[in-house]
Amino acid sequence: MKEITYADAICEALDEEMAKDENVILLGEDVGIIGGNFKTSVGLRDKYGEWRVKDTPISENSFVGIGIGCAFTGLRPVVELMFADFLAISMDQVANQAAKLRYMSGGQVKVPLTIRMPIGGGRSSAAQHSQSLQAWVAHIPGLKVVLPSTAAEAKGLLKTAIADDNPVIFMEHKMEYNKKYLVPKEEYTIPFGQANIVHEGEDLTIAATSNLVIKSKEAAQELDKEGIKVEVIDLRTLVPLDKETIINSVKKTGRLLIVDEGYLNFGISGEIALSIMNDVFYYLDAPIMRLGTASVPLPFSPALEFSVIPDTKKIYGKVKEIVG
Amino acid sequence: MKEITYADAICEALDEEMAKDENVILLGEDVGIIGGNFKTSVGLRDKYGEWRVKDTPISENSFVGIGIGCAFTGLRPVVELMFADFLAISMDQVANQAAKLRYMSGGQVKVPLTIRMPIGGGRSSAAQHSQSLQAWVAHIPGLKVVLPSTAAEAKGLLKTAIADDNPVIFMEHKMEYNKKYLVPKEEYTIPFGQANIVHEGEDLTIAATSNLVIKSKEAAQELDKEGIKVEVIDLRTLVPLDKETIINSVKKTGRLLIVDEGYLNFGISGEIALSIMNDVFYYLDAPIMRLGTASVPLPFSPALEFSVIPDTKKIYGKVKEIVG
Amino acid sequence: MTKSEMLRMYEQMLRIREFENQVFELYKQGLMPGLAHLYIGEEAVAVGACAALNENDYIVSTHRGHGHLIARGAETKPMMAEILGKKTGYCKGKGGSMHIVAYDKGILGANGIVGAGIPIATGAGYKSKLKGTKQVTLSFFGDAACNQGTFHESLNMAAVWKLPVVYIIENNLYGISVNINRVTAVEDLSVRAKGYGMPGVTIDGNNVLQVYETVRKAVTRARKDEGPTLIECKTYRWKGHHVGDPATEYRSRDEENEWKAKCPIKTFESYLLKNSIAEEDELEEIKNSIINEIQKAVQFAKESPYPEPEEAFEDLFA
Amino acid sequence: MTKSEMLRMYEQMLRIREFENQVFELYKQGLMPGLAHLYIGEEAVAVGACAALNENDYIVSTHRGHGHLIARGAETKPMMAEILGKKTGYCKGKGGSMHIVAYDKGILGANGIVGAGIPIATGAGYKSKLKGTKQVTLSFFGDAACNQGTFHESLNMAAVWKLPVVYIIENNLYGISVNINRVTAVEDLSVRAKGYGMPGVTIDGNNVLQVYETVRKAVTRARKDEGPTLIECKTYRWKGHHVGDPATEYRSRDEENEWKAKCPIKTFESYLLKNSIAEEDELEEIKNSIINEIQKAVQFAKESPYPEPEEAFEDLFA
Ligand SMILES: Cc1ncc(C[n+]2csc(CCOP(=O)(O)OP(=O)(O)O)c2C)c(N)n1
Ligand SMILES: Cc1ncc(C[n+]2csc(CCOP(=O)(O)OP(=O)(O)O)c2C)c(N)n1
Ligand SMILES: [Mg+2]
Ligand SMILES: [Mg+2]
Repeated sequence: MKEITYADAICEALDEEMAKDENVILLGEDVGIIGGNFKTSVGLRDKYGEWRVKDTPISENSFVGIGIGCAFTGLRPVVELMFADFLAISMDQVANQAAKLRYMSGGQVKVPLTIRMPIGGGRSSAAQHSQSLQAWVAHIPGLKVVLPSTAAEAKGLLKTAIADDNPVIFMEHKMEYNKKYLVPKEEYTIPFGQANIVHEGEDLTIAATSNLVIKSKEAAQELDKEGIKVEVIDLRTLVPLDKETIINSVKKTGRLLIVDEGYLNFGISGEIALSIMNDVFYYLDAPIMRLGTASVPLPFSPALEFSVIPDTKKIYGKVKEIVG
Repeated sequence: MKEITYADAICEALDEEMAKDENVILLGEDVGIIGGNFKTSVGLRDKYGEWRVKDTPISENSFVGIGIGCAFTGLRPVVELMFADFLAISMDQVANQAAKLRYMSGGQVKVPLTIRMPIGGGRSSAAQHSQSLQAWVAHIPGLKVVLPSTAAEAKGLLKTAIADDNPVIFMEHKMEYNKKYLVPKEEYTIPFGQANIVHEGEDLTIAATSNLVIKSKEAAQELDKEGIKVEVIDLRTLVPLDKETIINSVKKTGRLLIVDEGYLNFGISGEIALSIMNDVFYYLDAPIMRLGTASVPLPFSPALEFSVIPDTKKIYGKVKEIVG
Repeated sequence: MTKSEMLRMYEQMLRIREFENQVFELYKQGLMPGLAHLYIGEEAVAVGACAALNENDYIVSTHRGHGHLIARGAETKPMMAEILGKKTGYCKGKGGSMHIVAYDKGILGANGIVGAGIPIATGAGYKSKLKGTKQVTLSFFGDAACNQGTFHESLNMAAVWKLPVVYIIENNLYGISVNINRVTAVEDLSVRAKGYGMPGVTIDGNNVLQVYETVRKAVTRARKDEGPTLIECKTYRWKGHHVGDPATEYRSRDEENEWKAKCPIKTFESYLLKNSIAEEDELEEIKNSIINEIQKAVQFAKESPYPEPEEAFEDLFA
Repeated sequence: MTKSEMLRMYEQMLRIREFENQVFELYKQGLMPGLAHLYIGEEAVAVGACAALNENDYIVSTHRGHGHLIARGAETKPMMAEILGKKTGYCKGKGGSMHIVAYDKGILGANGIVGAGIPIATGAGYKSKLKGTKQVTLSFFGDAACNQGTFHESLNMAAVWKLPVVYIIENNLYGISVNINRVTAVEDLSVRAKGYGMPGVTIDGNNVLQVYETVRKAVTRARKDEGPTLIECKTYRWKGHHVGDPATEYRSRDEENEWKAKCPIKTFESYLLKNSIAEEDELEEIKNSIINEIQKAVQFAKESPYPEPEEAFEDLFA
């Protein structure tokens, strides 16, 4: 193992895939000369040239479309949106084009396109640069949706995304980029659709996404001390969703808390709960609960922002509420 | 009462509000000379002039933005998207601007903007002209979301939308436009946040949206004959959501089926279920179930399309499955 | 241009015309699900443009795509079957009129979202540039599509990166019911090319030879890595916006007749005869064979089976 | 232009400069949440442009908005408080640097989405046109924003409908790290105006009098219902893209120094002195009063309370 940042882990995944396959290219705003707004592609332009690492104009919808055109004709592009909020600008190419073109063509074409973007609050970036919009993309058939937790997860899952022959939405958490993590030294990948149990327990299951996995684990460790044994599942991919791991865990614990940083209302947690309901209904000792971002735009002031997004303390509190 | 089509009912609502308040204007593609792609604004351009009923270029994101600028500065615009699928193109102005501007300004401004659009499959319009994207907009704080069922509902709710000081997403079902319904002769409005019980019963509750309310009622009438008493709730508005009516009904029936034409996966049904779970958990005799469009792009061929969207028969079948 | 090349263009225009006529018939007979946007009157654009391509080049089409597809060599049987929603269609019935892809012909797809094909075409150009394959991509779109953001964004990128893409505006004066003059203040849309730093030209879209010559030059330029071109072809759609639109409210019969008098096929026919490139009976023979071919396509489509309902769940992921 | 009007412009430029200097200080002291995009070096654009407006006109700003807001008369205390996330800020701490609205001054908002303010400004113009209020809207945006679809779509609509909007490009050569020449093939972005059928002009954005004169003419034109104008102001941002960007990797110190030598404030100061419009001590006095004012704004902001957590749940719906 070696210790590197989450941003470096992403950069390594890109580097390894670009070295392996010259059809892998990276497009996006400021990905080239400065190596990305969050430093996730530092050095790649020097290494692979300006045509494989392209600084684009501010034209999100069209450069996602360019990614599709490239994917259609044999490349494996990785397109970076500087913030997940800009999905709103590129949603036509993401949801009406990338997601549907294979199906509409009756399976004639494939769209091996990865679209990376940072999600999450916590940096006082305010309402237009802090959203976690996984619910939008998870809803659209034809897109795979990945939310890595740690640096090691990000690296292994990104390599799988790039190798996938389908459009993959890859959502990185912006509060993680500068954090250091242990990452395997040798090459590895992490398959889609296999959730990961990061902390075992018998009293309650937490199914979490992105960096709330890490916070859930922190809460679980705290709760351990009080004798409350929480099982924490890193969902890793929303599409495909590993229902089996959640179901098995809930059958054991009888309680489920779903934790995700998207807006709570009409977010992903309701779906996750309902999609396993039939399997766990008669095992449940308590209603399924969830934590999400309060349904208001993300406020700028830290005095307000932290009150609306989930954190370790809120997870801890919610578990206590359910268990006891 | 009088008998008019759903399209006419919408046109009447627009006409009445435009007559009453000269700040109400209508913007959109082909809304003027031909009175709208689905004939929902016939005659309005002649009556109110080309500046209040404006045929726009194909520039969805920007003409929604123009609506916002108008709303900011004193008008009450109604913007029409020709298909809900074009939300994908205008999502930035809808979700990052209209929804957030009031909040981000600390309450200084208001955005009295109504955005109308047809949803739904059934016309072989294929994957890019058939989507029911209510899950996208319901997820974004700051937007109200309305899904009228019949013509009378559409008229009363649209008048409320136009009078509302907030951005309202108003989703009409394209299979209804040409259908005739009874509509009150006198002026009326229907408030937001009050669901409507359209069929009473004690055995199972159906909470439905848009024209699936009508289909659910048909199924309920069929089931009546077999002695299965279904209560059908027309949700009317997803935001605000009238949880109380659903909760009270489920407490009575012990069973809930949620029916909506959006893609099932990560759609609105999970949220509706979970948001009432705490209140109904100990009253439930069966897991909450739902029906939605199968999670594939809408296929063109009628041989395929009808197999993926919910209908009366599928609702009937699902109720039988739940009731046992 | 050789005689056989010219006759091929003539044949292709006729093939489109007859195909569209029969699509309209099928609609009127209630045999067609949904709607279709007919290309009648605009044949010279697709045919002249596609005649300038090599075999491994690409095209990207629009909602009004039948003409582009045929001009590029798509087969009429699976096209017609697709339009009727049959299993034997290019997309197994999943796409329909607006979404036909024929990947083996370099046809990257029609598209139901106005303007959405432009970035995709630009992406195909990016790939050719990066890989040095010398493939050129034609991006077709309408006058109304020129007011979508994607037009602007894509042309800007193509120009600054000198991508091998030729952008072809089919200015048929209308976007559904809206005359281009009501939504755009400039007379010639090709002036927009200046704003991106690429050449732009406006031509008679009903003159197949002029279209061919202009596109050929642009394609050569693109293939030599000199960058993209914007070509505006002035033309007219004879029918309503789609098969269900009578086009009565927003334009005059006089205007329609004026344009019908400039029929691209008739014009070319006269040219061929006047310049003794072909004899009447040669042309007659082509006509008959086309009528026959399209009849067979209709028959094939009608007789083909619908897909099974379960097929709706296939082809989502690779 | 009277002496007092000129001194007012001088004062406004200084106010912006000093405000931004203090914002940077607050950032360096770790007192500012998030980031801010400083307007230092570009003061002549906002000040010259806003000087051409009437009281009931509108402006729409960008992520780099402090300068526009101050030039339009926003108060520095609630601005600074907003930037520090305080309850006394223009937006009660909900907006922050990128989202300040001062509705009472006709400031319809800064905006964190590049290009998103352009249609909103165009909508304000639509309202003025419809209502015949003779209000003019200034829409500010950067060079990089000119490659967003909204630029294209909005300018097209403004031109064809002759809306009273003046579009002002602040071409400071960069969108974050990307030089405009790397993403656009044209030298002057104002040439794009031709593609919409509106006048376009490129001027020295560091010359406040030239900006004022050019915008004044465009505003007059707009007020007379003659339609919109596109004005490109060539300028430069002295600092990095935002307070945290050292701007070391993508441009040279030489380039920076070249532009610093063309300081809009220094240039105007020399002009005022050389033409005996003002004396040194008059200008000195203005400077001192500005330093004093901004100091008070900083103090006000620092001493103001944060909002209470519950306030996060207010102001969603009207
Ligand atoms: C983004 C989008 N907006 C609107 C529509 C509805 N629509 C389909 S075709 C069309 C007009 C297109 O006009 P033009 O681009 O000139 O092509 P033409 O139909 O004239 O060939 C419109 C508005 C659409 N399909 N996509
Ligand atoms: C739609 C969108 N894309 C990207 C960004 C990230 N971003 C913020 S400012 C900026 C550069 C803007 O450049 P320009 O328009 O020239 O304005 P300047 O910063 O130079 O004043 C970018 C890419 C954004 N905020 N919005
Ligand atoms: Mg047209
Ligand atoms: Mg700039």
